[in-house]
Amino acid sequence: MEANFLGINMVNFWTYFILAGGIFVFMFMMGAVMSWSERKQSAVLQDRIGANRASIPLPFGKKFAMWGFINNLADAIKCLIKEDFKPKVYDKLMYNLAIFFAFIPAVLAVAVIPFAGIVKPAEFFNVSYLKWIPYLPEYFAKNLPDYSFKVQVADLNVGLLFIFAIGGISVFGAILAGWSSNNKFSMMGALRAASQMISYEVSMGLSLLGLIFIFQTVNVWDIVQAQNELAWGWLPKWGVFMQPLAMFIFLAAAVAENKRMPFDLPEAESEIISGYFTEYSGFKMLLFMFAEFIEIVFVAIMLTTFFFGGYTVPYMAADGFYFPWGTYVHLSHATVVILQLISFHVKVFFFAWLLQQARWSLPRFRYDQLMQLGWRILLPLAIANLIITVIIVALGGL
Amino acid sequence: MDFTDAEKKEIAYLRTRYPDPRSLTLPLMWMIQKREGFVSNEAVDLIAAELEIPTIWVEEVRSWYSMFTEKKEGKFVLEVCNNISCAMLGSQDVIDHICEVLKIKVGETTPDGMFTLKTVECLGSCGTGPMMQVGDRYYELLDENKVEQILEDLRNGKEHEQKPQEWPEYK
Amino acid sequence: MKEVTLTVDGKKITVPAGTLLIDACEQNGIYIPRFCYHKHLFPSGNCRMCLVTIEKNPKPQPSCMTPVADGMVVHTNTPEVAEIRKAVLEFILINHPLDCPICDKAGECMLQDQYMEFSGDKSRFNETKVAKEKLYHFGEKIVYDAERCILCSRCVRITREVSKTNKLGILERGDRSYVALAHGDTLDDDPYAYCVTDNCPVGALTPTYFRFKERVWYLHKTPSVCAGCSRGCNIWIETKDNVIYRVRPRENDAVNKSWMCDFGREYYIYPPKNRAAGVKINHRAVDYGKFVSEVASLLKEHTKETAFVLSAYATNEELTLAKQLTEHLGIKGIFHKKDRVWQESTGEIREDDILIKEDKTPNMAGVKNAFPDAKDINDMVISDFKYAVVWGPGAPLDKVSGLELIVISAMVDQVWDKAKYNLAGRISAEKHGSFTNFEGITQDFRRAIKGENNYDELTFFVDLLKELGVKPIGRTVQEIQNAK
Amino acid sequence: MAYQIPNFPDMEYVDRKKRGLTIQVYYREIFRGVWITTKHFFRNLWKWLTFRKGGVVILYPEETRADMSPNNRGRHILVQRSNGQPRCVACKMCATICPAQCITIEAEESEDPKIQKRPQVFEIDLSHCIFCGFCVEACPVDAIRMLPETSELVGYDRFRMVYDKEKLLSWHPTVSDDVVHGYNPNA
Repeated sequence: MEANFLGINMVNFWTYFILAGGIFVFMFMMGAVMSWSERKQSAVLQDRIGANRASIPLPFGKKFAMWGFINNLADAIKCLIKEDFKPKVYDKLMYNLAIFFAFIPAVLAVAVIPFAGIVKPAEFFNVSYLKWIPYLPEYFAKNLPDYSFKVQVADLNVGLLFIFAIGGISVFGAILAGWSSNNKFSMMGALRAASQMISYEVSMGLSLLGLIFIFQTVNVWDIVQAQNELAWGWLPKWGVFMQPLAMFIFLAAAVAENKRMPFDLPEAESEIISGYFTEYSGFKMLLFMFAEFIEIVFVAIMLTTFFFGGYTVPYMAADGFYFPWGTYVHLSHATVVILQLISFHVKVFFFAWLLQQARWSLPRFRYDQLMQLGWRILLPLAIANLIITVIIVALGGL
Repeated sequence: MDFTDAEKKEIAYLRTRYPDPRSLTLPLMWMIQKREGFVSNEAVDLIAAELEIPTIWVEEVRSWYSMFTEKKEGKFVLEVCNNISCAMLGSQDVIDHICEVLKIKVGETTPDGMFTLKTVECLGSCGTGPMMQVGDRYYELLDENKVEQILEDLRNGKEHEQKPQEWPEYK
Repeated sequence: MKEVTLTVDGKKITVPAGTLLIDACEQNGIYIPRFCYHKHLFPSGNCRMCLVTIEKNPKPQPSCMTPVADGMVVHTNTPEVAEIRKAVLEFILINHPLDCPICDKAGECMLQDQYMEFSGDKSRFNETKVAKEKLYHFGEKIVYDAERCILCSRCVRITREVSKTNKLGILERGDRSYVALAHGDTLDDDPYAYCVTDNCPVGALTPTYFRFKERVWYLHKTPSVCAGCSRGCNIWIETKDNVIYRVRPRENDAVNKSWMCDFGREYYIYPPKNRAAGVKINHRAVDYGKFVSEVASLLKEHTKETAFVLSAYATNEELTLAKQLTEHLGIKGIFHKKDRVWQESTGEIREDDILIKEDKTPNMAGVKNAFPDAKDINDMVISDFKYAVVWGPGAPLDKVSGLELIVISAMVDQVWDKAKYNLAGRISAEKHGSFTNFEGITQDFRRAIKGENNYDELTFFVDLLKELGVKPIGRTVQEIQNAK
Repeated sequence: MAYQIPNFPDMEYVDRKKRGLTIQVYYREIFRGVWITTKHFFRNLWKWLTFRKGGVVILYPEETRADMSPNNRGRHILVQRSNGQPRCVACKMCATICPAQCITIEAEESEDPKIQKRPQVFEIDLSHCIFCGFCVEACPVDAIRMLPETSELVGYDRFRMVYDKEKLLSWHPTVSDDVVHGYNPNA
């Protein structure tokens, strides 16, 4: 393979092409998993059975139901083939555009999230348990012995701001959907969504400012790296330990941003049917729902990345564990990368599970309570947290 | 059907006796009953037309009195008392037996037109029940054999011998 | 008139001499139960339900046969009277079958009501009830059930006193009695036959048109005035789900007492087949608003050449607005017509001295009150006019045939077919309003059913006046009546 | 702390307890709530993982409720006379008492003058029916009864849930006592 083609580093191109594709597919898979766990997890915690009917018939009278996972497939097929109801009078462009505004930011923002540390392919395949892989070990050892890349699609210097900028777009999805549907309930839902998302974005931003002060950077890669350092020689500098209050504020604000229970006023079924996407049906509604599930995953990813050390494993450096009591355990490069990936995924899955758990446990806020919480509690707390952080950082602490 | 000349004369005389022509309903009906043996619907119409009153008024009178009959009855009308004294002395057995012998039901006439069986209320002969009336004559202290004998005698035109009253002896 | 004072249940009441005790009590708020007594019939005193105790009288007296006397002391709510009522009800119910579930009278049955109010006891009668004829047709109109009959003789008295046909009588005697017609007779030619079913206290007499159709507790009663003739009998129209199930007379001593004729009922019960529908110009359906504006502009332009033919089916309120309209436009040619005349072929009665009048329209008096100058349509000179507003059916075809017609009518007839402008109107059961009968009595009526695919003439005139830029006297019946 | 309003003796103001910060930030209650559901989640999950049933609900067509009472009454039937005609006399008592107004009856004249009235149309809209059993109680001739069948009352359309006279008469009793005698109003 030529290293350069029309001035483009083809190795980099293919690496990031595969990486971006992989993360894209990962997000979609997670969306599917979330829509399954929405059903199954809620069933299990409510002493029910949950989805178990949709199945693929197998020979000998067996059925392949996968504990209800096939339901997702059935849902998708159903939504694709069912009639696409539209309002009689509606803004066609905005109506269709709204779906993309709702759907794309959730997928796009993941671009700046590191999924694992630096990978050196030549070294990576040079472990005993990966010897079975054909061709690749020889290829990398021969052609690219020094090549390395970060498991991150885009290492932006303003990664954190990028996330906020992209996240800010998703409010347009709700607004456009509600407005273009020409429906009172949709409009109500859109207005609720807009005011709620903008209110909580303030607290969300302020809660992360503390981290920026502590780590002195808005580069996501650097923030994650900084969290692997140790404070006082034993405590990982995870966001949650540095900024415990900010973590809670961020959690609440992110869930509200996501319009999920207990902040799902924009789509409060008992009052306004389905909120801003009342008039969507078929596959369009499926995309709205899918965007919502992907956003859950994204909230979990953000929590992991900013407050729980991202992909890092405590006390683990690029060549093995350095425990505070002096023990050193050597690990090969491949093991480290795999451990980092596992660490990231376990954290994300845990937080996604936790968010689902909260969604099925908590009642909905009243709208005035929602606003009160956002503006009169979370915002002052975030500011107070920020001031204290600034003072401590200015005094040279941490 | 019409009134005969003699009857018309009689009616003219009766009109002078009653100020309200409606009062003539009964005498006219008797006239018909005596002549025909029954008061048919036709006769009712005739009387109503004669007296210029609604037909239903005449019909009401006909149905009220059991002496007037709508249909032609048998030569002998067996009126068996079915009131309480006779009933306790067994009038129902007598009626059942007559029905059996003549093969008719109460209120019906035999096919040969000889007998009509009717049940009536008390005829004032309670001490000698069960009893029945045929024409103007009372037949008392009936039992099944006696009834058969009476029917036989009536059919043959023979005067039935009524034995002297035999009162039960009381101590 | 001489008045007498008597005491009923400790209450002193004063009534004219000769009043019956039962009426005297009812006028003063004490209801005495009754079966055979009817206010507008001669008392017969055979049911014994109205027995009351009168002091210094050895036995209880039937209050329907007892005229009031000065100083009479009457008790109607003592335990003795209650006992009497219980006993009377028990006797009546000995042979009365308990088939209330299949009886059309159930729900408005006097026997049911009074049993629930005055007795409620369980029957002690263990023997077999007397079985009689259950289905006895008094002609095609009425069915008689002899088992249910309590022999109050109300029906007999109605045929003798009200319709004077003397058709019914009570045959046989004792427990075999039953009401019957003379042999070969029917009630079909009695024009007041349905009155016997209304006034039957039990379900013995039922009209065939209502038999088994609907239970009475589902029916909604609307006070109305019969439009069958100029008598203006007061009626109840009983409806369910916009269908007229039954029509019954409404008591009014001044007009119809408790009676009405059968033609009046059939006028409502069997809906006419030739009902008009829709709004049309040149036999094409058009928008109502367009119709109003076109008619308004036409009338405005051709005021002098327009004849205005009034309907004797119109309510007084509609006539008020019509008067406002013609006065505003200055229409001079105003005519009245007979919308419906007696037709011998239908077997209808032309006139009798009971209720039925020769004038078969309900509001000719109202037309003459509102338009005293209006001429009869037969005096119309056709050559004077080019246009004619014909309101209501029955206009003579030869009088209007050459003209361009605007027809507002509830019925389709030849004039309707000839017209250029058609607006379907409503019959009196479908609108509010008032009629003035031949005696000059004005009576209000209410809408009983909704008109379908037709338009209220009142609203039409209001819209027409608005279109012409005039403020109508009123927009509803209430407003017009208040404005008068 | 409640106090009366002077001019309105029936009314009183209630001062709600002030909610402290711990309640207002919601976190404590949120964790308590989530803790309860999480307990259930893991308990049930453990059951599923060990191949037991982790839910208290039933798998409907495969399992049916074991605690269904024998007194349970569901589907309606019309009792027949011995000639197969319905015993119903179309009195509309059931339609009158029905709180869901799901019974439609149209009466007609019977050939038998002793019966007089019989239903021409008898329909029960089971999609409206609330199975209260008032119709059975109201019936004066024991013409309508309910069978202990409930679970099979399903249909693909609303109009298929309307049971007409033929369907309601499809019950053929085997016990001769249930084939009832004609209604005798004189009895």
